[in-house]
Amino acid sequence: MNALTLFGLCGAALVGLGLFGLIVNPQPLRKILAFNLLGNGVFLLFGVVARRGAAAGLGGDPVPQALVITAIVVAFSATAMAVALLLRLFEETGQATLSSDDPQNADADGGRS
Amino acid sequence: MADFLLGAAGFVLATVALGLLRVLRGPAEADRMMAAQLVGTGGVAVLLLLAVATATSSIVDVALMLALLAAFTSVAFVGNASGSEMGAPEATDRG
Amino acid sequence: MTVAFEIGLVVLLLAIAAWIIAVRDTFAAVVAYVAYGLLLSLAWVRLYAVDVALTEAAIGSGVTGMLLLGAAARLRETEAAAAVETSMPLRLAAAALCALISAGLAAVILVPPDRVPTLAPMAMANLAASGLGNPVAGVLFVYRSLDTLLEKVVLLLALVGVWSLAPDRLWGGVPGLRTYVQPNGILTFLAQLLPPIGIVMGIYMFWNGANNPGGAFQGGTVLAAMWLLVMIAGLEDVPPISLGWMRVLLVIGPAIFLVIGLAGIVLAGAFLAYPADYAKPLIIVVEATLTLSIGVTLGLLAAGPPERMQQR
Amino acid sequence: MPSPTIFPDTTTTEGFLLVLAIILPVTGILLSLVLGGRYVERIVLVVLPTGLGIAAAVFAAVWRGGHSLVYIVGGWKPPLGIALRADGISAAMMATTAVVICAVGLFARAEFGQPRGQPEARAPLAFWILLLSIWTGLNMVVLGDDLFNLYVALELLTFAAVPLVCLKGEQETLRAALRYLLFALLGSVFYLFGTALIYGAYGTLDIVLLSAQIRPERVTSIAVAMMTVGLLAKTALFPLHLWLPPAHAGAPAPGSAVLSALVVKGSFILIVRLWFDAMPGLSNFAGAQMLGTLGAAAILFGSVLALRQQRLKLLIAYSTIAQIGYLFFIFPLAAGSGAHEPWGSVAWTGGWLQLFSHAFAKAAMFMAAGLIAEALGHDRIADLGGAGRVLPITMFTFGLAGLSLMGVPPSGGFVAKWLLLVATVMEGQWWWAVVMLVGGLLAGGYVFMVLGKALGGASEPSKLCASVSSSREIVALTLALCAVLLGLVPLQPSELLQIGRP
Amino acid sequence: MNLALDIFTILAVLAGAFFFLAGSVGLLRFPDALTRLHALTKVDNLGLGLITLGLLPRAEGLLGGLKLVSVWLLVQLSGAIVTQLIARVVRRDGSRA
Repeated sequence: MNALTLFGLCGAALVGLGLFGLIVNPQPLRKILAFNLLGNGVFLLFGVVARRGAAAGLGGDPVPQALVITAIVVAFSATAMAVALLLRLFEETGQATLSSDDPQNADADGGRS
Repeated sequence: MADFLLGAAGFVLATVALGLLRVLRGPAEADRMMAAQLVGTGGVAVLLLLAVATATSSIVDVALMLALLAAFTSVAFVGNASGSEMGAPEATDRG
Repeated sequence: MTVAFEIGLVVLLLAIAAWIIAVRDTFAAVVAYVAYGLLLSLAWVRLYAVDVALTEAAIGSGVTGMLLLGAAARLRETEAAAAVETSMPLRLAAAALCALISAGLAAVILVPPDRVPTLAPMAMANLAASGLGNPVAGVLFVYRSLDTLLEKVVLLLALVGVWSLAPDRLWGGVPGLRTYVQPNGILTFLAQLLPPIGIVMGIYMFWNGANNPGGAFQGGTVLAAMWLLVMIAGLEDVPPISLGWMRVLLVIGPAIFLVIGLAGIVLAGAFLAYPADYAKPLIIVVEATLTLSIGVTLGLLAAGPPERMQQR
Repeated sequence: MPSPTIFPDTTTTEGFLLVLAIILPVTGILLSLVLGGRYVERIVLVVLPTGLGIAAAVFAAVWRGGHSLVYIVGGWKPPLGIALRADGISAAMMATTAVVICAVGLFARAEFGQPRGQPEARAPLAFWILLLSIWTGLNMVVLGDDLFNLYVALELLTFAAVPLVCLKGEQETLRAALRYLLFALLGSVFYLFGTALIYGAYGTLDIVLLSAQIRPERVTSIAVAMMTVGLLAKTALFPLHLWLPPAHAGAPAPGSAVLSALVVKGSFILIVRLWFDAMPGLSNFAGAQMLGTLGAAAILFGSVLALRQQRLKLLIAYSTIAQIGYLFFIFPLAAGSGAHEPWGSVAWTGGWLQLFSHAFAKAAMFMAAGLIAEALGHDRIADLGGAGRVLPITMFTFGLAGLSLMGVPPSGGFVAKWLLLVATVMEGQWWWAVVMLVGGLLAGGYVFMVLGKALGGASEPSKLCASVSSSREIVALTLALCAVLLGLVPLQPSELLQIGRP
Repeated sequence: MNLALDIFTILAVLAGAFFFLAGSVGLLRFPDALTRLHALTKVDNLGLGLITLGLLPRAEGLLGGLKLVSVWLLVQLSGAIVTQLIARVVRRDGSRA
């Protein structure tokens, strides 16, 4: 087992964990956290692809590395927007849930996502 | 030598993992943050060791970045710590 | 020997990730996420992606950590109400689905392609034309500059989106960043000490980024963090979002990028192409202004929507 | 390798128009942010007609030339660089987008005008910037040829669409926006995931280059499956539609029009490009049938729920879910025809025609609903009585748009659905035809439910809360007429929609 | 000469690593928050300090060495201040969960 495969498996596991959290956890902030874990898993995948493409004296293919940098910035903006929305919702309603009436509904929504 | 430094990096990582148990156990939020601070310092140490072991000087930049931003996150924590009404009465700004 | 380090790192990362998902206390999960972000940048270093490690250290754990810590603190009181658990069958179904996806992914990863495709040689071969030494910067600012330009627009758009959440009467007001003012306190000292270092670091990042790992993103993030620190400590007022010069700073990076890109049509025969002799200086100008714009944008994104009007 | 005559890999003569189509709205965004609210309307007043002109020029160039327009950004050819490419579909979609956005711009001036002499207001500045961003995103989605570039374009769309949903700032819209954002982000991550796998396997993200190299491997199918699921979440295909009704119903009327008419189509177009362009010949029967089945479920489910709604905007939003379903019949009906190329089939033309006519009809319908809500002060379907007497033009608009949704002549929707029906017969997949007929009946049910309430019933004319300007009614009517005019398209595979394909 | 420097590096790094271990154990075992904080400062000062010291002979030139030292100084300074700040939170909140 080489180090590279290890990181690849780590990425795969993170994707699964993040997705699980996104589906199962009813609290929006936890969903945002899970989304970040999921995103990181995908980024690691890019990292593995980049490392596999090491050539021309470089430690990795620069193209996927650059893509990850762009994607990290986009993920941050997404997190910022989601957090702002959530805090505004909390201010407006005093709660931080996605469902207006019964929480069971929100679970079902997440379950199908 | 590189192997030794790499081993040392692994060892520091292991101690950090040990310290991380404090994030898990808490009990206070401050305890958890302390552990995060330890991870920051440990991460810096690991990076320095890796930089020298692999003779990649740019890794030192990552360590510098980590040190700078870890301090920043801790300040954000203190600013948001429970209540945070300590110090001056105008400590918080709830707009 | 070498793999032992990686095994440890991966196990640690996964353990923290699982804990983040499982733990009840949201604040604890966020603190763990900060630690996780720090460790993740180690993983990027081991993947020989120092540029990404810098970005992850700055954005992934730093600014994102601050944002999430703030949110967790404000939402603390909703914690008890939100403790509803998802039903067991649903959990099991979700777990099965996620395990399936992870397994499928893992199966793909375990079998690398016979001939690994890579653009590294092509990227290196053409790098000299741009005068840059860092291939990642080459991809971001030369080969795929359209992505980078549009991504700046995405950042600005996120900011407009965050601002638009303010109530009508507070438009043009001051973002609701939680400040923590302690006159002559120790935080004030830190907020005086750290920013000069940070600003040097930010400039170094973008300047050095032409030839070594680093660049506008990383530099801009450091600037944003330092600006936020100064504002949190109350050394500098949070500016109202209607402030003219701030709006200019927000768009100057993408605007200059666009103008130089358009000039490329006349001077180099294509949009976003650089004339051969001036490629490097032009890229430096683009990066410098982008660093500033990214710094201001990220700082304001983290500061949140306006929550009060400026006192006069 | 891809043949050079069909896929030119150098910038074509009119290629520069493609760059303009993207940077024009971007310039508008940057200027609006700097100059602020006072100038935003003037900026938009310049950008909208210019953009319409550019779209028209692209359309004309593709139509006349009969081949794709290409622009190599920065002079770096793929796989290292990024290319922009406008084929027949891109040109048609750009034109549709430009017309709808300009109409929405005219329509929204009354609602989002910046009060003179007052400090910058929130909603106007945000609305116009978001509208321009959606335009940028959509142009990028139809012109982009690189999977990661398209990811950025998708994010541009998402980040513009979500704030539009909660522009009113009410509790329910905030909740809808957050839910929409979470779904959209999940979709983006899945898409990115597939992108990583594809780059890892082929070393390029350029769709044209990929089409030449792609192999039927496990990596490819996992990657495409993940990307498709991600894009389905953004397109709101059943069962990933949950976010759509509250989001589209909660936005201000011009916003709803753009979201329902255009934004959901952006991710749909990507699915088509993925299945038909990036992996020609690989789209397997089971996958296509699966997408068709989900589409059929969406038609039935969306239409039935639309019938049960009490609020007009929600009804229209559920109808969007149903109409999106028709689009997915392209996959089983066009991909199944092994004898000839998919784009020569009637289903191909029918599917795209459905997309364009739904764009016009749905935008018109949401505008009409907005005017009704403004005039009556509510949008409860049960209390619409007499609305037909107060707002005759608007109700006429609603009816005309309804024709297209039902698939009744004369309308673009009729031609589209007819072509799809013909395709089911030709392909021997009659089961889709049954769903389409039932869907048409259900659509007739909900359209007439509204019309019946509005035109008849009330003994007393309903009270007017506010008068609406007839110019806005005419804008909505124009869009509805566009949907009708599409009905004049000949009943055969369109040549325009085949331009730029092998 | 080279051998001596190598031995110096090994010893210093080992000592630094030991302080990391001690600090982590302290963080885990010490009974209350303030003593735990004390353990943390030891890591910042001595653990990282000794490791940096050990690495100095292997740094790339003077500039590289300066960079290493400045990293340590930065951690040192910000660490000290952050510890102070956390200590105040602890003193005020007690062991609030």
